Amino acid sequence: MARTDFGPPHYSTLIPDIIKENYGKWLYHEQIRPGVLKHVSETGAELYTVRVGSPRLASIDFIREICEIADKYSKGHLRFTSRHNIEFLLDDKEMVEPLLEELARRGLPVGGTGHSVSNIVHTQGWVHCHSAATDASGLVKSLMDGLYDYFVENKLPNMVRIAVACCLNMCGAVHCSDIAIVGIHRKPPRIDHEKLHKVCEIPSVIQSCPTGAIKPNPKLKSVEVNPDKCMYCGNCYTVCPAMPIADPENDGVAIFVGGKVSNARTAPKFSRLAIPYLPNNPPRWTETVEAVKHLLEVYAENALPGERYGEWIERIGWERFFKLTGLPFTEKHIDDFIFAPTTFRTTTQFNW
Amino acid sequence: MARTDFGPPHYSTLIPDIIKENYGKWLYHEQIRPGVLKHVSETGAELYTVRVGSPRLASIDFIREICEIADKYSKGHLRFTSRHNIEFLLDDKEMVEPLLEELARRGLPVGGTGHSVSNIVHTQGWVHCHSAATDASGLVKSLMDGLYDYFVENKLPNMVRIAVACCLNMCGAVHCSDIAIVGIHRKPPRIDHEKLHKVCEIPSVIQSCPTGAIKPNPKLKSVEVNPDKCMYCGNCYTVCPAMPIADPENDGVAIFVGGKVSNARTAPKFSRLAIPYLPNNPPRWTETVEAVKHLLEVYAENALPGERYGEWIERIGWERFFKLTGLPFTEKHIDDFIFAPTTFRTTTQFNW
Amino acid sequence: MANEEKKTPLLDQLEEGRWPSFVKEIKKAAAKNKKAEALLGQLELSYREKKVHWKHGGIVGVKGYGGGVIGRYSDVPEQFPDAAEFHTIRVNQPAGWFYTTEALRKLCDIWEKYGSGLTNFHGSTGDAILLGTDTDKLQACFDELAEAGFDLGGSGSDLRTPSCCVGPARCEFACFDTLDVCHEITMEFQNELHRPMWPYKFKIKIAGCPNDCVASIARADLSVIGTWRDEIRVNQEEVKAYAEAGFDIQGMVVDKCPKKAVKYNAETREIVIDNESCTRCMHCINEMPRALRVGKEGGATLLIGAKAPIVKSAFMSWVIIPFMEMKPPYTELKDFIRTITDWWDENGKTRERIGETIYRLGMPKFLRDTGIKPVPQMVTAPRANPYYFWYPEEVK
Amino acid sequence: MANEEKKTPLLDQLEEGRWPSFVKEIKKAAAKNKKAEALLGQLELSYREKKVHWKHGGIVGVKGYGGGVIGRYSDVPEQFPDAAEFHTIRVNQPAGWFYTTEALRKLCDIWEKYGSGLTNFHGSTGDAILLGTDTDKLQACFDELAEAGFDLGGSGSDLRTPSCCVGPARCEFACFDTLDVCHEITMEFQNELHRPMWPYKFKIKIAGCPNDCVASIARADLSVIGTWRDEIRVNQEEVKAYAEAGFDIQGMVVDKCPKKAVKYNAETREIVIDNESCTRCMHCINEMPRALRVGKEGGATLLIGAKAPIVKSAFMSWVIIPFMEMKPPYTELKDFIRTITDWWDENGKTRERIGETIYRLGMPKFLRDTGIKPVPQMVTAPRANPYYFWYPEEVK
Repeated sequence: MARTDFGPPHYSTLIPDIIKENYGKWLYHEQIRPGVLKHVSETGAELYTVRVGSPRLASIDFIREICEIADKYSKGHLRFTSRHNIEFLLDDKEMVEPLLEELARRGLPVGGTGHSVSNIVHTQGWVHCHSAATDASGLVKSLMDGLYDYFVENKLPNMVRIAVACCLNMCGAVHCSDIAIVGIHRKPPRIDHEKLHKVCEIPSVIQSCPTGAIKPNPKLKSVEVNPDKCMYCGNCYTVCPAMPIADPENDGVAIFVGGKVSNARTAPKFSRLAIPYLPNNPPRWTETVEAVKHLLEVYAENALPGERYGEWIERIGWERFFKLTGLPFTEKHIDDFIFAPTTFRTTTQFNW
Repeated sequence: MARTDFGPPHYSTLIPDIIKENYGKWLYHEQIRPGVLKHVSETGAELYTVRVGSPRLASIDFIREICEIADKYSKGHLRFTSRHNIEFLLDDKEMVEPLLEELARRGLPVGGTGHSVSNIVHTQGWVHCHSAATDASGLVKSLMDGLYDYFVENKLPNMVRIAVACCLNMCGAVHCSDIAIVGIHRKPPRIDHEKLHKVCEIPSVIQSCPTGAIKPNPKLKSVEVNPDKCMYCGNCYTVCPAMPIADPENDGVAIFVGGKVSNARTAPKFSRLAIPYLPNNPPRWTETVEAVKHLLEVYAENALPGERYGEWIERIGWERFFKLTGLPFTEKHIDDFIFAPTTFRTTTQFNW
Repeated sequence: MANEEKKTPLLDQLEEGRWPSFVKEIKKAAAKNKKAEALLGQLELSYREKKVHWKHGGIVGVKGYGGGVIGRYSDVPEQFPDAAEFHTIRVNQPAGWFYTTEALRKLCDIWEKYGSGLTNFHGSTGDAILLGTDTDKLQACFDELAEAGFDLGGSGSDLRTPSCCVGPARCEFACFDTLDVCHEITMEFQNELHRPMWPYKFKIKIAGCPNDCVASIARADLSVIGTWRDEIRVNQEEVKAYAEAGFDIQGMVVDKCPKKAVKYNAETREIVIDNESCTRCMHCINEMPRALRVGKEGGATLLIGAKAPIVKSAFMSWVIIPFMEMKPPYTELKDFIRTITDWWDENGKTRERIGETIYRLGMPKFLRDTGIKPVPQMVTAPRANPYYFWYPEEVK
Repeated sequence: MANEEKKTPLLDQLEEGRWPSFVKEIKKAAAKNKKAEALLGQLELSYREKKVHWKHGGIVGVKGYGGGVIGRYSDVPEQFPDAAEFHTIRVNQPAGWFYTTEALRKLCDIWEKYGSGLTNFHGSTGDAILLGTDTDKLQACFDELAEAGFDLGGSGSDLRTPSCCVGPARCEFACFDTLDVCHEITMEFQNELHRPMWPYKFKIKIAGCPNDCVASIARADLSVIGTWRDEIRVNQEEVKAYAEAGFDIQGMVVDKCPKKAVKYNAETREIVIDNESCTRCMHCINEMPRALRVGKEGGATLLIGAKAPIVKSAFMSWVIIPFMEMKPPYTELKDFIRTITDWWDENGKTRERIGETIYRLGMPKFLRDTGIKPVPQMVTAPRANPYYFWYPEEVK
């Protein structure tokens, strides 16, 4: 019998000495330049962190490459961030510049700290998921190429967190991001009546529908979908493979804005619909990249220093957000789901 | 055939001359003293309004009495406010003092303007409603006796609007009042199975339940109420007299606070649960009167000048409201109805 | 025993205290009228038993109308035979609740003849309420009311009697003529007011400015609330006067402006308003009515859907038309009311308020069906979920 | 034809640009590994057809575990036989995602032997993801991972791999030891992590301060977020230093404090904090980390119920325990996790997250059943409706 339930390696065996010695003793930090942080301890020790953008989908060659760098500059230690960046942890200030030079030589971007666009959190997409309405890796690569300067520089009013989810399951915190890009379907699932009763439990299929659009079809030992109620979430496909919903002609992405998870200053916020649909346009998703760049530029131009995306919109109001961005406001922007009434404007206070 | 559909008398035949002459020309107003307003027109005309509290449930003798006063002081004109106050409209400043003296002689209170408690908006209660869980007139009379000084003086941070509803139907704008007192039931309706199928439509009865607690009882040609789901709203009784819910032992009132309808400064707000239950204690509802006085006193002591009740609570937070008032916070205060999640605190920002 | 019944020891305690006593009022009426006397007795019984003694209303009314009268029956008629029937007549109040003593006395005289002598000035919806008469007196009473110029208000599943604030009759904040709109709408929809034919009640309340002194946003299926499209009018001389009088302009006005749209220069004692950021909340105008006035280009914001907590919990009405001009004969408003009530009539379930119907079927469908243009002013924020609908013509 | 298939004109375009290219990564792996090569081909097909080519996962795994491996099958195996099976192994990451190069190289060596050579560092939940292997290689791969000290993470209806922010390892804001809590909780609940037995997944995310750098409030069924009960520590010398350096303390800190709890005296260049009004939002500390520090009396606020939009729309987690001390061995936290998951296990429906179960049955019932004390910190406001429940023992 194999060993089980022994858990991950203990972190104490993996952290560098400078962290062991100053664990819990950090006094303050500052950003030396975009991508480079300095943390100072009560003991006077100084830790230099160099943050590097990663493709996340990495070959073992890539991992071995960053190991090589870590051996050379950070005594064989490194860590990853919750946004999939790589961090080299240096106890020697003198090694920072050489490391930056080496990273530049190797084409690895340094940034993602301070008022920047950090790496995009994303899901598996066409690379490894069965329910994807769009690819994630290609979309993220195209976006980060387009937003590269925002990663390596600090030229935004505050940090901007972008996330991509390849379908409405929204693995990850996509729904509370400054800018969230979500793969969507736009037509009801097709039903393989022959196969359905063999591979799916009909009561589970019916229960899986958030809008009550699925009812049994006893004649066919299958189900029917009411197209007037179906919102294409694909939850039925997740529980029943005989209801495929992917559709090359109509799938695409939607863009939500203004969310955040931090409790800093204002409470965490959900991202809210800005653009209901852009076409899936691989390999470069040009429309989506342009739309996100535009959303960033309008924010950069109009927000006050320190304002997160959603804080800016809250101050100026959504009516002005749509005016400034030039995006059309449509009936699709108005909620009609469970909590819809709590988004309706029950006051005469608004801007023209 | 009788004349029909001719509508109410035209207001132009009922307004006093000074209003006719200055209609739409008013420039500004000020409160001369509590209960007395002065409106100044572009034409230079000055209109003096004297506001008087009314029992609302009035005999024709009372109406004739105020007509007598109006003939003497305001040229046979008067009006009522949306909060059931009587207003005498004077075009002669010299008549104000004599009118006030006459009102004092007759025991009619002058007030309800500015930072006061105005008259209480209420429903019919035991006087004239079939679904009342408490009386309204007696409760209001007891309250206004207790709050009299707040009506005739301006000693609050801002206006306070109080409303009474004798059951959950909440006729009137009770749910958006600074202080709302609502008659509640606390046990499920009793079912008169003999009578039910004769006087009620069973599908309507089932549909009337907001929580899905009623199901058919085909054997008895009647219905059953699931006590674990029933929230005692009495909506079923409203559609079916065979399901009486009034219960002398358990009925009583709940108190909600912090609502408003005005868009001034902050958006309109719902009133929110402060005290889940106080007993029905006629004729003087002592516990309720004391509770409302206490709620007013804590507000008067702690709110900043100009803050409405709900604005004050919003500034300090509900956690401090419960601390300052000493009211217990119970599970009943936490919403479990449709929009409940939108009231949950999805942030770490709060006070201890 | 008859003597015993007349005793009202509990209610008598409500004759005490400084606030005018409704018990005194009932007693005044009871001294002259057997129905009022019976009411007094039954109310005392309710106080003793802590229990209501009225039954569900039956259908009573006057010829040609389906509403306006609420049937009310005692559940202890053997004890109080004179209260066995105790119907309410709703009299449509004049716009703004203005009366002459002549008009009021006419009402009193009629009610003395046909009813208990007890009234509510006014009921929650706005009608003058005549409390307590018998079925066989309803028609004659109405006939005399009609002769005196008073029509009935609404009840049941109909248009409820519209009501409005005092408006331009006595308020400098009025952004349009609330009394005229109220009267004109009432006249236009007499049929809908008097003959219940909708899924449920429909209330219209008309307020001249965002202070909303008729609480329309809390309870009207259609709230008509005054606003303006141009700029707040500033009288700098009066600003100086406030400053000289010691009023704290910075603290009470500038610091409290929710949009930080007011700037005050303490040296020049002048105010500047950023009208583009202003959301017309009235705060500064309320605080300094002599110096600040609503804009010249007045009209109304229309909001839809308010209701009390029964059944799906309370809604406040929400913006449906950010700005509508309010000029006689108010054709746009009248057409709008027809559009939305037609939609509701077609889509609403029994006992479903229009706000609930829209909630059930969704604002997008409502807007699409009625042709009302979606605008960001309708919401405080767009949806946070991706569950929106695509129509066949929008996809391949 | 074989040559044709290898061509990837669409993906090739993603080798361009300044951001590191995942296509280059796949190609590097494909040069040495047939599974990676097959993936490249299938992905190009997806790009050409704009359509995913994976099927629903079947149940695959390693001995003794119910989770940790995601089965993945190509729907075009005849075209890409080497991608016919392409399972994922989730490797439980070390707390805080710290690695030595030695540990990472071990992972690489194992994956070179058993898998495609492709990885995710890391997956959304936090695990290190090994992408693409065959069913028959799973056990041997796991055995070698185990030998190297790496266990599997969670998948399916189990406890998902807990994760945490960098915490005291490198952050002065950490109010407790997030790494230790993460590791200890992971060890305590190994059974729940490896053997799915709950209604649905359950995520725990641990953040050292309200900045919540692991997005726990957006996606964790249980969010453990650092906070403090005492006062913000102020270093007035450093405040002066900020002032001297030209930092706009009034504008960037005082004016932006959401509770107006910071006062700055521009003359003495000192800051005073009203800690009673402060809601510990981190704003001032974030802006002036050299001058302001979180309190000494650290611990955590526990929040419950976050989830993505499927099915009833997204929830953020909400306060369930305003303050809990975080001291080893974290018995209170472990007991609390057992209490809430036991309740959920008993009351939840299949595929229902704990937040949804609480929504369906009500917070009051949840609190009553679990014995958790209701406190105002759980809500932003009490209920606005009167629909609350009375228990038999509370009424007569």
